[in-house]
Amino acid sequence: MSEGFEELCRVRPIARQGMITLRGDLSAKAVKNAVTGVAGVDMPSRREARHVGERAILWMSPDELAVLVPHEEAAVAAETMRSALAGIHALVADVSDARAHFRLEGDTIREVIAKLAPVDMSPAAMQPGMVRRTRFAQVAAGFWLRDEATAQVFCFRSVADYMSGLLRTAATPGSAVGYF
Amino acid sequence: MKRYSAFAVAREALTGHKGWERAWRKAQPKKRYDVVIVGAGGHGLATAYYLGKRFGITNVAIIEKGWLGGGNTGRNTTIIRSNYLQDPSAAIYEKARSLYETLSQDLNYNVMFSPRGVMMLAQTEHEVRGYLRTVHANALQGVKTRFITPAEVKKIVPIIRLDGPRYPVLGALWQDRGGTARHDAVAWGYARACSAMGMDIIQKCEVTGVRQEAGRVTGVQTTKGDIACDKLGIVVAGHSGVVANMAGFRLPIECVALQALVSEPIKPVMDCVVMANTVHGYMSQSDKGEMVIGGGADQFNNYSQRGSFHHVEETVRALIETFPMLSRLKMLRWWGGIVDMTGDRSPILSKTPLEGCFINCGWGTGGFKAIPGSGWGFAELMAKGHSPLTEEFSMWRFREGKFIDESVAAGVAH
Amino acid sequence: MLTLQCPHCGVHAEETELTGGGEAHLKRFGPGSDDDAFEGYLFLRENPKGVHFERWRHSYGCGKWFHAARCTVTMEVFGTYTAQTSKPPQDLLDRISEKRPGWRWRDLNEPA
Amino acid sequence: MSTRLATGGRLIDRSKPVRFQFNDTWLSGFEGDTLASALLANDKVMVGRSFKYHRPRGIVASGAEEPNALVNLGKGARHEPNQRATTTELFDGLYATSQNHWPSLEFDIGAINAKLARFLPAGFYYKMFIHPRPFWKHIYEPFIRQSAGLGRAPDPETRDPDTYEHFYAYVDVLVVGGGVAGLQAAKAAAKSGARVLLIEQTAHWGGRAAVDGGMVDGQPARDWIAATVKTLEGMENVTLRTRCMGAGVYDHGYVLGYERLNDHQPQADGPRHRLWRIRTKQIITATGAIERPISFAGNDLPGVMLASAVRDYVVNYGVAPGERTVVVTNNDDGYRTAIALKAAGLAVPAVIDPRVHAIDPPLVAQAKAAGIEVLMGRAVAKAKGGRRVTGIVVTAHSGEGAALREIACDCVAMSGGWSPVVHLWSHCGGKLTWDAHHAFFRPDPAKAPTGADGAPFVHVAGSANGYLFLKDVLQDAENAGRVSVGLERDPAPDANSEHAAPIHPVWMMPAKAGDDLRAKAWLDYQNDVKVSDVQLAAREGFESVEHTKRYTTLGMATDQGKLSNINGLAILSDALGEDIPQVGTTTFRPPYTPISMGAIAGQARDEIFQPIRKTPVHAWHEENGAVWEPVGQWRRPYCFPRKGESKHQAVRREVRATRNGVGLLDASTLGKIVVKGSDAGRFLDMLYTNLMSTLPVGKCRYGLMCTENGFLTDDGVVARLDEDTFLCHTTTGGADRIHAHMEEWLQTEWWDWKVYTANLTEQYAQIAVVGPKARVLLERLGGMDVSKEALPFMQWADGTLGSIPARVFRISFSGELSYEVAVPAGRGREFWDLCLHVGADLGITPYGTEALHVMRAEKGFIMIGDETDGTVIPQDLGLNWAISKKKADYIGKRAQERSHMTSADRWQLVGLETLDGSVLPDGAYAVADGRNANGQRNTQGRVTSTYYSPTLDKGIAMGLVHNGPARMGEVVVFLKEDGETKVKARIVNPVFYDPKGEKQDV
Repeated sequence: MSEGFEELCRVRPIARQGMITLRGDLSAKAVKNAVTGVAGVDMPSRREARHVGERAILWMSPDELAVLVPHEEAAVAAETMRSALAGIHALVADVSDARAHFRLEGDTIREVIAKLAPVDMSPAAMQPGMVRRTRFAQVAAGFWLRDEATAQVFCFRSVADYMSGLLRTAATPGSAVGYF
Repeated sequence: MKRYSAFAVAREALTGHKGWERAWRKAQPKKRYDVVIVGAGGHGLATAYYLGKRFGITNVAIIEKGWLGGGNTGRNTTIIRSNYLQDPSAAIYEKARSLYETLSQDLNYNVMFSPRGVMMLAQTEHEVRGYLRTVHANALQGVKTRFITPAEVKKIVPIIRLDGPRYPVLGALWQDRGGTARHDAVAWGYARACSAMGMDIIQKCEVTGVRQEAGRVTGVQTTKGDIACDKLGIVVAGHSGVVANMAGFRLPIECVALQALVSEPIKPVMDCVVMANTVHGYMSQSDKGEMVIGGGADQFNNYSQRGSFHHVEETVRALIETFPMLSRLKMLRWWGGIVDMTGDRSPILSKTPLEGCFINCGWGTGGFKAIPGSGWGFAELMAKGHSPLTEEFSMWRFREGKFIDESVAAGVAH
Repeated sequence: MLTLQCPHCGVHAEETELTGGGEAHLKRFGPGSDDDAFEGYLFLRENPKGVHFERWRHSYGCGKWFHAARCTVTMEVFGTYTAQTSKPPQDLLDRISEKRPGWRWRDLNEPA
Repeated sequence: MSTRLATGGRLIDRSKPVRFQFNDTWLSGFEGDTLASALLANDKVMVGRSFKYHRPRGIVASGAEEPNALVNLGKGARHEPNQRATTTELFDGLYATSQNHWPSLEFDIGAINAKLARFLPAGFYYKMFIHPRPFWKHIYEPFIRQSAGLGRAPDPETRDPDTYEHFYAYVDVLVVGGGVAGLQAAKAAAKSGARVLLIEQTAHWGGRAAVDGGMVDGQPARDWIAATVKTLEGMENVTLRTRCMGAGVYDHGYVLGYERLNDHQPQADGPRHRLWRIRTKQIITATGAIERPISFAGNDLPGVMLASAVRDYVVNYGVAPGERTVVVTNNDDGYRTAIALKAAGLAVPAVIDPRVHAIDPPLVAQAKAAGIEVLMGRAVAKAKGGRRVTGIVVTAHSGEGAALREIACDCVAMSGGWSPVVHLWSHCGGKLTWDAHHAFFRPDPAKAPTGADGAPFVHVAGSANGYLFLKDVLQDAENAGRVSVGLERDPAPDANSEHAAPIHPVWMMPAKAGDDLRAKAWLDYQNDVKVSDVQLAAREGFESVEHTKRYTTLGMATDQGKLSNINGLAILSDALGEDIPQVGTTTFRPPYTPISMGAIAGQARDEIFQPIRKTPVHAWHEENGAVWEPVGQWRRPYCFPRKGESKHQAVRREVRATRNGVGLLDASTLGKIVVKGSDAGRFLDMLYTNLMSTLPVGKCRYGLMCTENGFLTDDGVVARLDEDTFLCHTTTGGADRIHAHMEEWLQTEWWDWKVYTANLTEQYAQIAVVGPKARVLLERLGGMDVSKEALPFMQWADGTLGSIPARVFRISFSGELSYEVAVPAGRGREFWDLCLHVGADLGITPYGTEALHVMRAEKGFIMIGDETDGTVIPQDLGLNWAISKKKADYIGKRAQERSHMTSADRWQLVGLETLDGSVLPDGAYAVADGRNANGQRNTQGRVTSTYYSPTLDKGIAMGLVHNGPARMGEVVVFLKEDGETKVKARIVNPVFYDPKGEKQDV
């Protein structure tokens, strides 16, 4: 890295992000209520990420959602969801400590992600409010666009250092692609 | 058959090399043969050769859909080793290796067998234990191997990085009489010898059907007409399933694409074969100076002889980590072959439900090294009905649960 | 380098995001089944040169298993569908018959 | 000699001189030069030696097809062998040396091979070096290897200072090639609004048209090119990239782009190369055509060049490859070179053309008008010279080579016609058709590569498609562009159309040349394959083109036969008396030209070569000198040696400290999978060999999992959290695998069962507090009752320890009193430190995986991966107690009913004790009498785990022995690595320590 060059985008870990996994019938009213209840965010549809401030609901699969809340609220929120879903076939798990989250900020976030993930990052294909689970180089990861200039990436806790290394390398000064 | 030698070459040089005869005769199929071998790859040709050499059966046709040696025989990375764990594997691969030692002389054709040594790096404690077990097994199987220290590794292969940030080299399984050979030469040498014994090698002749009567094979239908035979040997690797279907039985086999790569030629830097199984890469340097590299196999059925690029990426990545000096070298070419994988990744040399019909397949990613042993044993099986070398490789072992699994000691099939 | 559309999440996933699972629509044979049936279930494979039905998992994505109908020679993909079925959808079978008259795969013979 | 002209050179900037070194001599060129043009400007025509005969080799071409001008580029860590001078942009301080000679380029010992050429025909090595046997390994091959290889190998300890990266791009249309065809095709496709990516391998747009001129849309080609580039740059749906080569085409529209960012500016920031992984709906290959040499004797002499290349050097770089250039051509295009040379004020003593024309075609007339002598129906009998061509002998083309006259010259420009570049079309299965009129293979539109939808996805445009004239090229490109986006065809911009006389294919010159001439007529310059070699191969029955290629090595050099393939093929088909299309071509494989291994690996180097998985306590381990053991991608501490302590000493200390006091193990890597639902119990009953549905809430049970093939694949403790929720522990390696295994069965077999799973492995730090003083320690932490009464063996409880929320399992893998404590991963380090703090006076000792292994072995507990290897079933390990007899079915049960699985002959688990107390060698086998049918020693067992037991101060081992359990007390003989030295061991109970299990249940 030499002076005079800026990183392509800012990469910073999100220290303590609360995250709750829910598996269940996403069309069930009880499930919707339980999730939107604790998140205070609308139910996302397929491959959507709905957020308000630091709270969000990410569509993870046809029977899985991820609920993002402040870390200190996660345990309670998970409990609330569990009780709300008592007697219903569903699984709620607090995974706040099992994941690492990063925030990418800048106008070249699309480029940085496109160096690592086999995903069409063109504005037409990947828009704010969308979430995508995929591969960043050699690890499973997911990301969603909060807005045009902000992406949030998550992966397993154990590979946080690796992910950080990937993102920083991809954002190395002088490596702009100038594609998007 | 005119003998090959330096003198012959010198003599021919003076007459503009006009006197060389065809390496193998151009043959049209006869109506009937004692034995028909389908597939003129290394295994098929070697089978025919030993049928003649060992059992005097020379009324043999080897029929080939394309051109002889044009399948996996001519597409692999030419590694020869016999440091296998399980007795049946060690037996057939060591038989093959020992035949390779004298093959050039036996065939009067320089197959360039080059016992420069094969090294399998142990980069985890688990791998160390696995290779120690192999060394012990080999000692009892009559296969000469030993476990060497990192220092010895560096001495034999100076370009290796012992203390990679990820997987330091803890030692290696070393077989000094393993090595490489010239793959085309093996096919051509056997073909020339078979032809000289009066056998017919019929190229561009595709089998379209297998004829049978009362559960016994009577011949094959081909694009060059019907050919009758008493015994039929199916040795068609990737197309085994297709031909087996014609013969009316199914096989525990799936075909996938396997890739290989070569770099541009550079002056000699590595004088043996190195396999790094933890990071999935293996490499040798050819007599031309190219780094010859083995890639990974696809995870889906594939008959296209095109592999997926990410295997190339993974292999090259691993090799740069193991041999950092490669980074600025350029890859010249990569290609794919169709390999036939069995349920336990070990081959099938077996009788079949169809009497008189035998099958030799399932060599997967590691068939080249076995060619002479495979031909030796399969010829015996076809001639006598049984062979100690092929005994355990029956196609019925899967239903009995009697597997020959080489993956157990961190071994790979390449 | 295949791309297959995951029928569960709709993503056009690249091969490197997927895990291949081999032949589709295998009928499981458990205790009490005879040797032929069990061997057929666990080992004997169609391995066709042409139309094939196979299993994939969108392992780097939504994690769901699905099936694909694919040509093993040209890599043409006739369609994908969820794994929660014992037989491919009829419209897919018809589509294949249009493109590959006379195709055969196990008992899924081309409708006359 | 070759020199820089006083004027001209559209690509160079004469105001910017550039200094560089070739063979340690300082030379100068201009910005915009390639290394090749700069060398020619400095009269460096001979730049290398050929592979086999070490013949002098000069620059032949001006682009990627160059077979000769390969150099060692750069110094030290930046040294790169086999770099093409014709595609190397000149930069200040460039350092290059020529290759494959010793001691020097001018004087090369290896050149002796050339004198021996007649003794080294195609395939000679298959026929020689056979006797005596040992000589191949020890004498012949070492010699051959010595002379092998081209470029100098980098130093063994080289570390590449440059970086590389990958980039994924998804487009509608990818256009490969930035000549007029590519530009026009891109423009046509872009009109539709499609996302278009246009890549060009060189640093310049326009391709040949920029050199050869012509009028497009009423303006000179160069202006049209500039204008079109500008237009495309202005379109937001179009991306243009120079120095980016289309390297390979794969299934489903996957294309590799090889971008050389900094090769021309080594000091610049950022990656050196970028490998583009492009996914495109449609590809247009506008990759142009490559001129063919002509096979005449001496056509490999330095100074003999492709006519188009000579033209390029004059027009693009203001360089005259020679002062007197004879042009030899069998088509009109060659005349352009004569005309260009004349225009540049250079001598063209003659154009030699084997054809005879009734009326002169325009270019011929133009040449004559320029005062150039044109010799029709004539041919070159041979080129003369040594390290440089000095002249040619003219003869009648129809004859055998009788000399008619000699013409002195220092350069020969040859044109044997053009071959479309069909590589990318062919990579993914596109087929070719022989165009007899133009004498070349062109893509067969009826046999295009097909994509995921079964429809063609590769289109070809311009000369790559066989169109050689501007007007046709533009029209073809317009069509390709429009077709690629599903538009109707449309007229292209108008261009001047030219009349040309047909090419006259010349595969050997003169037509009836004798053997002596054919033995000096080169096909493959780098690999030294001559016309006579191909004919010999054909005579010897190598009739398939693949056979001939491999036998003669034709086209197997680093240029992959770009110049030689068609000529060689023609010679072969002639020798076989077959038509060219019948003989067919060899297969085209990626990459189009060689690409760096660094680019292929991309970012994945050093720290991010592969992921390292780290537990919440990883940092502490690192700080405290852990010796790491890679377990999958995890790093686990093998042991924690103290100052001056060996690994073995450390392990002993850790074991003793744990057995006598309290030890601490980071078990966070163990899999933790939650299985929930009304069918969870039923599901686990299928998954495990045990009965899990009967496990009471609050209790733990050890379970075994098998594959459907019957083999033991994983084990671990299952805890029942509530009526419909279980927590399944797996091995470290098992976590992801077993979770996937569960999901597979749930999704593909029992999808109607009500079960959800979640892999919570990384949510918790799991720390084992082990040893007689474990309870004391936890009681000091406080927060929950860990007494035997409140928390008996094989039970679990939730609570807090030292105010950290914890789930505590009373399970033991060591045989000691043991608690496995799961806390939120985020507080794992805190809990670990806390334990160390309050346990200090108890002598608390962190231990690693090796101590763990030793202690479990002392207890006779099996370890997946040691006692199992994928061929072992639970029944082999004396684990029948863990196989439910009540269940009708579980995964693997049917497989275990197969004859070989139920055989009485299986090897079974026992303990082993050497008679002398020594440690059995790892992996040793127990021998039985006799040998098998293959002469191998018979065996009756093997060691699966073997350790020195600090607790018992002797060697202990487990192993699988034929019918072992029935042979307690019997002595068996193991052999050491040498296969001779005997080690006697007694078969004993595998539980060496605390057989009654009292210690763990206190």
